Amino acid sequence: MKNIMVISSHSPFDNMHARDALDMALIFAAIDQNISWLFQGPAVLALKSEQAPHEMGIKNFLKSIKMLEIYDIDQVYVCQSALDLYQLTATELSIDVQIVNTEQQRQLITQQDHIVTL
Amino acid sequence: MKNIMVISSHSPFDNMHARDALDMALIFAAIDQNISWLFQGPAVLALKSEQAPHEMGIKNFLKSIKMLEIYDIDQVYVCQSALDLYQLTATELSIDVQIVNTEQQRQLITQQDHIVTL
Amino acid sequence: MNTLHIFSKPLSTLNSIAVTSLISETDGILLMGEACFDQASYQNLASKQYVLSHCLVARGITAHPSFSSISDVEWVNLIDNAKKSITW
Amino acid sequence: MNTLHIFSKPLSTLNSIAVTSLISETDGILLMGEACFDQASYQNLASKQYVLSHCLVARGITAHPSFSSISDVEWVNLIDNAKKSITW
Amino acid sequence: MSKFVLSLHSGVSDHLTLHNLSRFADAVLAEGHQIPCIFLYQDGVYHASQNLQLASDELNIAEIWQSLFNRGISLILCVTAAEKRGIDTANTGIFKVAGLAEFAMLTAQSDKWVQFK
Amino acid sequence: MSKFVLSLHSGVSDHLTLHNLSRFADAVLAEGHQIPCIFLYQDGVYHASQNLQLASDELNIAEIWQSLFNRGISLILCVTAAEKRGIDTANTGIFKVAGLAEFAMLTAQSDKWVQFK
Repeated sequence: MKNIMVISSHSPFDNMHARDALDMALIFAAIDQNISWLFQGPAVLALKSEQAPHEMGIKNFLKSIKMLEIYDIDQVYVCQSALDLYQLTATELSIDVQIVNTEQQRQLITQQDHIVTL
Repeated sequence: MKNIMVISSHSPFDNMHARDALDMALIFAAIDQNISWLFQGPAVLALKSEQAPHEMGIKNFLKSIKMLEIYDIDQVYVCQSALDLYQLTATELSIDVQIVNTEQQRQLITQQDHIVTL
Repeated sequence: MNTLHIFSKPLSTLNSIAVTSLISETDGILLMGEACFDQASYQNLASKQYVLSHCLVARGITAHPSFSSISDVEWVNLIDNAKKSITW
Repeated sequence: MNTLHIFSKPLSTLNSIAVTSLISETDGILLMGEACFDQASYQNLASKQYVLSHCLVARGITAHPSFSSISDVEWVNLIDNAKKSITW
Repeated sequence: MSKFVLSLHSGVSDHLTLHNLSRFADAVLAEGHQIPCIFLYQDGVYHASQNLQLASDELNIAEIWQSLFNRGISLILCVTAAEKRGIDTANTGIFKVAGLAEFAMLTAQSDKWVQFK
Repeated sequence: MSKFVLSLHSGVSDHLTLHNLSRFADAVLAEGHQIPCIFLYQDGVYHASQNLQLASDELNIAEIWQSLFNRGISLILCVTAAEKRGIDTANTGIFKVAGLAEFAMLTAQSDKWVQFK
């Protein structure tokens, strides 16, 4: 089993970056790898609750993010300074996450075998 | 006749942005519009002389930039702070250009009828 | 209005210093798409500032005090009444 | 080396604050492609800094004093000897 | 009445930008203006591919273009950009393969040029 | 000997990235390592289009892929990404249409994963 981390850094509806990251996290979980997902920069906005992507013609993949735990993805990390920049607090997020500072993010990176940025 | 400006802001070999901008400038010159071309940010690096893009498998479109004057494109503007950032001086550029500060760039923009960023 | 500057990405994902230096005080800016999430970063760039209402609703957010929320028809009128627009 | 951070664009075109905060002192960085033009901006990010020789030659530039210029084979060895790489 | 040319620069996986373009075009026509053409340039040419396969809960891209076409808007794509990106230029459906010159001439005669990307 | 999987994320108009990938793959093989697969994901799937038309002074994209294929490297593309981008998945030449799971399993068994974009 490998430690694999997906790093998301694009805003949620910018092309299909967030959906590609979701698919990648799900597939590594499905084949029993130790997967974690780090939300950085504007990617943290994908976790904001009460969005209606279908209003802009976009499939509501945010629903799947809410079910990450069911798919055995429980290591979800969110960059503290990104939350600050976009004026979001933990209570406004759609799921329970671990909020991490940059030092904690560097430690998480150190532990990984593979890292993919999407 | 319209005043049309192409603004380039991608580095020279980043995808085909610089080539697309070149094609756009050439076509508006060919149909007798008052065309100007502003190089901003890393786009200024397309004007650096002595490059060998074929070494990275890329068609040498920089040769066409050297011939802009023949195609009646003589309003070529280059952002001063971008040259500074990439430590380039006028003598290192492949063609004669007008180096402009941000105030001059804002004035140029004001004069245009159409502006395209590529 | 001479120039309407149109943004559709968060400011931090652009070469922000270069772009913002090209906005004149009398220009306007319009946020659409993903830029709407980042009104705070864009708030002091121009005297007239707009955000597309449709794009706010889809993201469950509201207009920042320094932005006017406009409809799609007002979007068309805004561009029609400006000399030109720049899509960054 | 634990992590090799690979860059292929000028730093100003990335969300540079976010990315550079994730580089540990003992990590390495490798510049390739268009990032080679911008060695000055990348110069103080890590203790071990590399730039692809092939990419320099094609652009008619030389290695900045704080970067080691490496061949394609050394590139492979660099990645092979790091625990992993991150392509930003 | 003004003439608006629109150009689309991003690919077929960028649903958000197409949705914005489509709403803008609707509002332009609703206000009584004209759209001489919508031009596919750079990655925008991918919209002329005839092989899109999207699930029913995705943005209905084909329907959006058909609706714009039905209202008499000329949909043109840049042949050079298309050839470099592997689009089958013999099979582009309602999109007309054109040169950059055709677009440039329409643009020179238009009041506004709005890019979508 | 190490196993390197490579993934390509940028499209067919990004000649620079393909050239870098190709030189890296050459050097990996020259050093005696293995490449279980090169995976096309995101806009990388456009490389499987069979309709590229490039002038003779452009990067010879088809030749690069053929050369990698001839050395026994498995070239696979993500079917979901391809369908959403209008690739004709029935006609992908030397590229094999695959699911994300196939790539993930190869990656979990590899020492290194290097992204190109």
